[in-house]
Amino acid sequence: MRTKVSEGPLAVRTEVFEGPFDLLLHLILRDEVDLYDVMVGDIVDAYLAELDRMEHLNLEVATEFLLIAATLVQLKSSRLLPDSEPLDLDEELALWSERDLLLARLLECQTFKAAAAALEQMAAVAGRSHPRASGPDERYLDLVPDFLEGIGPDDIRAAFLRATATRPAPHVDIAHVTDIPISVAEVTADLVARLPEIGRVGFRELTEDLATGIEVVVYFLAVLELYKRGMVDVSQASTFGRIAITWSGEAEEYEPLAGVDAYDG
Amino acid sequence: MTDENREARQAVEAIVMVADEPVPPGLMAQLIEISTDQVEEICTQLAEEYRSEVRGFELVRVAGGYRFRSHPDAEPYVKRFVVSGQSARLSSAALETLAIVAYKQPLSRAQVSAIRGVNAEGAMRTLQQRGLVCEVGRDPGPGNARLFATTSAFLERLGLDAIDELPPLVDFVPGPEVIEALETSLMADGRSGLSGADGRDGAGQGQDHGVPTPAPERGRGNGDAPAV
Amino acid sequence: MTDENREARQAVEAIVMVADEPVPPGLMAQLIEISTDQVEEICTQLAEEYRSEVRGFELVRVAGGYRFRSHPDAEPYVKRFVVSGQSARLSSAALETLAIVAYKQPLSRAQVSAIRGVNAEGAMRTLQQRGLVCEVGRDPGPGNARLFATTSAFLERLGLDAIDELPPLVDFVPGPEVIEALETSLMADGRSGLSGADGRDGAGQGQDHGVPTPAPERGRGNGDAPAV
Repeated sequence: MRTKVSEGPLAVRTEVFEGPFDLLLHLILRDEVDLYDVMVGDIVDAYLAELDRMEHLNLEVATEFLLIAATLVQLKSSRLLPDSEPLDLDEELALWSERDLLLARLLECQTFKAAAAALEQMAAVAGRSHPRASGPDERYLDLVPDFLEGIGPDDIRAAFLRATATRPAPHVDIAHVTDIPISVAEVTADLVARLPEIGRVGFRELTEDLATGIEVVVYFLAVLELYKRGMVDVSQASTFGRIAITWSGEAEEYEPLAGVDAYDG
Repeated sequence: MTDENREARQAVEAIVMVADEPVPPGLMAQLIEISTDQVEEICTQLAEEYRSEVRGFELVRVAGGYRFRSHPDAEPYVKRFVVSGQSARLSSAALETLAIVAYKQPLSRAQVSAIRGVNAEGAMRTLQQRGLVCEVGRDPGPGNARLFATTSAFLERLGLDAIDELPPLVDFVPGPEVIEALETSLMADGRSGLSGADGRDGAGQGQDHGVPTPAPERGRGNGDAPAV
Repeated sequence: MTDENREARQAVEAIVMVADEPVPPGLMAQLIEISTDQVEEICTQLAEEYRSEVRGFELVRVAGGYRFRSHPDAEPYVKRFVVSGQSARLSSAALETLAIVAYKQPLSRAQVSAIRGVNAEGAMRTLQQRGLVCEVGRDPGPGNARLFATTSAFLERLGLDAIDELPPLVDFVPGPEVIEALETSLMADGRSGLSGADGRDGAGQGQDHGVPTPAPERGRGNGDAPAV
């Protein structure tokens, strides 16, 4: 299905809904529910929870959502009304155009989601090549008309962030030639076997014997996978705080991951 | 090869080698005093030579000019070495915003927000900081909203020569099954048609393809809109 | 040529192409996992090939490493290009080095190199030649390393009264996402970022002078953070 945006192995994203369209699309497409089977109250709750996760109330998001919620309530209530009392034709037409507008916006939103995924893909391909950017060598430096031309304080700041943020440490890492010894699927299966006995464990304790960062990432992905399946609860009291993992599933329910290969780094 | 040809070729290679941005062929033509067509021809030849010699670099046309860059095949070795230009990945919010700007440019923040249904302030700021989007002017209409467009850094990041090389937006319009799912979900069961108005009885929701289909671009169409 | 040879050759060309400082053959040997002798041999061969093909660039050994530069025969054109102002004002390496000195001054060359992750000798020399950076004293600690700072010419060119008028770093720091923290820790030392945040609170980012700090964007949220 075209809407399934494939995500890279590291693209672990918690479902943070970027607004009402996102949430609706999620509810409709991923859960494949008929919105009429969903209590509007549930949607409101879900959305309020999202708003809660934002640092402050974003009025625009909130009002946009109210509008959509109102439309849904209207659509829904019109369905509940007995047929014998038909709506005024104007009202019904208005209802349709509301509905169409909503549908149109959802489609547009979905279209740009797909376009964004394509852009990301193109960037990933282009990212395999690195441009030469070294400029003229010393012999020509004296000819450069104005050395700081067009460079302002903000460019200095940007350069600093670039210099400090995006570079791997200077050590020579051979991860790119070494196979990662474990896969997400293996670790997930392993955790399903171990966690019911342990019950509750910190992520740090769980991974302290691992030799490389990449293995830790694999463990992290495995925990996320289990979280997604509702087999563990994960809590973290503060940003960068201890991540506590609590087993909450039934090991018998576990179906091994299919098609998840070792992280290919 | 004539001496003149050789000299022009050498000049092109030398200039692109000392440049830190794509060099427009028109500029090279001016500096070398040959025609732009000749520059283009030389660059095409050179690129082909490097390819056939299995060089570790390539000469590419990107963002309106020519530049050297490492060959993708050498990526495993270069990855650990690159000194700058390794770009952090963008969040999905930023990517979606970027896609909207790329396809609808120039446009205002409010227009971006309208499409995404959320305030685009933050994502736009991120994109500006990354140099992928910049302000290009003011809307002549009421409000004089600031208008934004993608930059040449954006083109480079995507490996494009020009913005019209982007795949057409219509390619990304959701397939019929998605549209159907959305329609079904939004349709009033049992009352779906405008019963009485056009005789549609609204039974078979989901199969009811006759519903008034929306025009997603309503009110802001510019031709490359998704057709439904 | 065997496949392995070809791959090593490509890797050498690619690395030197994207480098903005001469690349020591020992480093390349490590990255490509061949011997330093083999690297030297490949470089000698490549240099010879470029010569016989009358390329506009050459591969030269300079300052302990290999680098591409324009061929002397093409000098008139390169000069025109540089004078035209279309070429780099400052190479990205030099600009980043300048930024590090500006925000972390006073500091030693070794500290600059530690932050940049590559040798900063060349870039520092360029900046000194241009009068943007100068020596301001000696580190009182062991080694008595020479310390560098930006000059008043630098402030003037940027239109600043004092160095603390540079935009603060913290405001612009992208926020944390768990994955970003993970990846940062991967880059740093494999483990530290995961061990929880013990005390990492983002304090001391920015203007803390002297110490090579970790990537500044750790641990600061502003909501629209890029996911890595």
